[in-house]
Amino acid sequence: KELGKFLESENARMRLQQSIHTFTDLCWDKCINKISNKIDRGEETCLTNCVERFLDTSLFIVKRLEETRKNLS
Amino acid sequence: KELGKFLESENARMRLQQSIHTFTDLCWDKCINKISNKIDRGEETCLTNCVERFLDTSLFIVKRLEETRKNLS
Amino acid sequence: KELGKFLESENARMRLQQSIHTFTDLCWDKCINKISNKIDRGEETCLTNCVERFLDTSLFIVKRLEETRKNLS
Amino acid sequence: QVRNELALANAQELINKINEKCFSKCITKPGNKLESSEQTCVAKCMDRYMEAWNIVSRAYISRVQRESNSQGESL
Amino acid sequence: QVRNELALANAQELINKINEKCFSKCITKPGNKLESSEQTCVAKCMDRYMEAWNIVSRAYISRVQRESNSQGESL
Amino acid sequence: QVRNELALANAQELINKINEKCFSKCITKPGNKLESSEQTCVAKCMDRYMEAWNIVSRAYISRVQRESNSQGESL
Repeated sequence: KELGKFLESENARMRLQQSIHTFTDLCWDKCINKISNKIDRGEETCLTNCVERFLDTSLFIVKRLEETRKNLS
Repeated sequence: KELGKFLESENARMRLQQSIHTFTDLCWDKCINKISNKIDRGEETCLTNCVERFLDTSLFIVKRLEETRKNLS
Repeated sequence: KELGKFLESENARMRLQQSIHTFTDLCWDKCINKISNKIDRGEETCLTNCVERFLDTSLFIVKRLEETRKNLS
Repeated sequence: QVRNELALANAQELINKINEKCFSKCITKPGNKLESSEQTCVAKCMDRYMEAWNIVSRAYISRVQRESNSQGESL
Repeated sequence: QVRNELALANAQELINKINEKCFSKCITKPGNKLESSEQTCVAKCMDRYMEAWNIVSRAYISRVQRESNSQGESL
Repeated sequence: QVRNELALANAQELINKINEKCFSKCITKPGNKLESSEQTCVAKCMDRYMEAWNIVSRAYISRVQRESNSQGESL
């Protein structure tokens, strides 16, 4: 049972890390154009907003799907 | 045995749905440029043709590979 | 044990083939612009260099990561 | 239960694709919040994507049926 | 039998890649049927892709061999 | 040991992504060797990618924490 708990939390950690890889990939393409000596303020804000807005979009889509389903039934 | 049959048909259903996701992804990029209030006639025809032609291309490739193999042996 | 060895070598073969598919995909996009009757000299050199430079880049990245880790500890 | 998991996986995949396609189409410069114009765009884009999914499904299933009929004939 | 399955998986993956690359290069506006000009393009594209696959294979395998030789030397 | 494998898989995935992104940004025309200007570009690109990865991690984890807090409140 302890092992089960441990494996489950490792599983969650893995999914978290996978999401971070996916978001970095996506937001890198959206926010980083040229390679400079440091990520500048604008790029940093863009990266943070990119993650936040992507998650907002997810929530918005799921919410809207649920409403559609409620209206149908 | 009944379970085996059930699982196999579920497996086929899953592959079918996965293909539909793949084709929607591909043909969306090929046929939908701007987001309007409804998919218009031209876009609908493009989506249907995109699926049909993609499958034609698959069949064409497989057939041609088989002919090449026959000519070699 | 013999079976284990056999399966392991098949596994290595599979990873090798998967890498070849990945590199062909990547280097096709980088080196082949229009479809002609044969791959010309320039395209062939580009494909070979593409594989070589991609692997150089991998080695460079891994080496540099290891150095960073050494400097930190 | 297997069927439920399948339906869930299918819905999840559809949501992921909508998310990916509509985020890239509607949120070109991610700002401090999801603007109402962006929400409208996502809502429309989502409806269009599901329409497209239905059209593609119909086209694919009818093709699969035609192929299996003509294979039956040729036997 | 394992080897056969492997060869099959490999051929399947090659077909999938050819399909994806050559459809996107040759069928820019999908019409009512696969035009003969599109078929010619797919046939050519397919031959080029397999040529490219062979060139990449040779380059990769010879590199892997060079690396394992030089590792042997450095030991 | 599970944790080590996880960390390894994570590092491997990061290396793969850096490789893919920085090769496509820095080696536009692959030549006979990795030029020193290309090496400089890859080194910079790699540092930027890891910076981006850190920024994205912070943003994502802080969002997940905010969401789980506000869910607690609404119960």
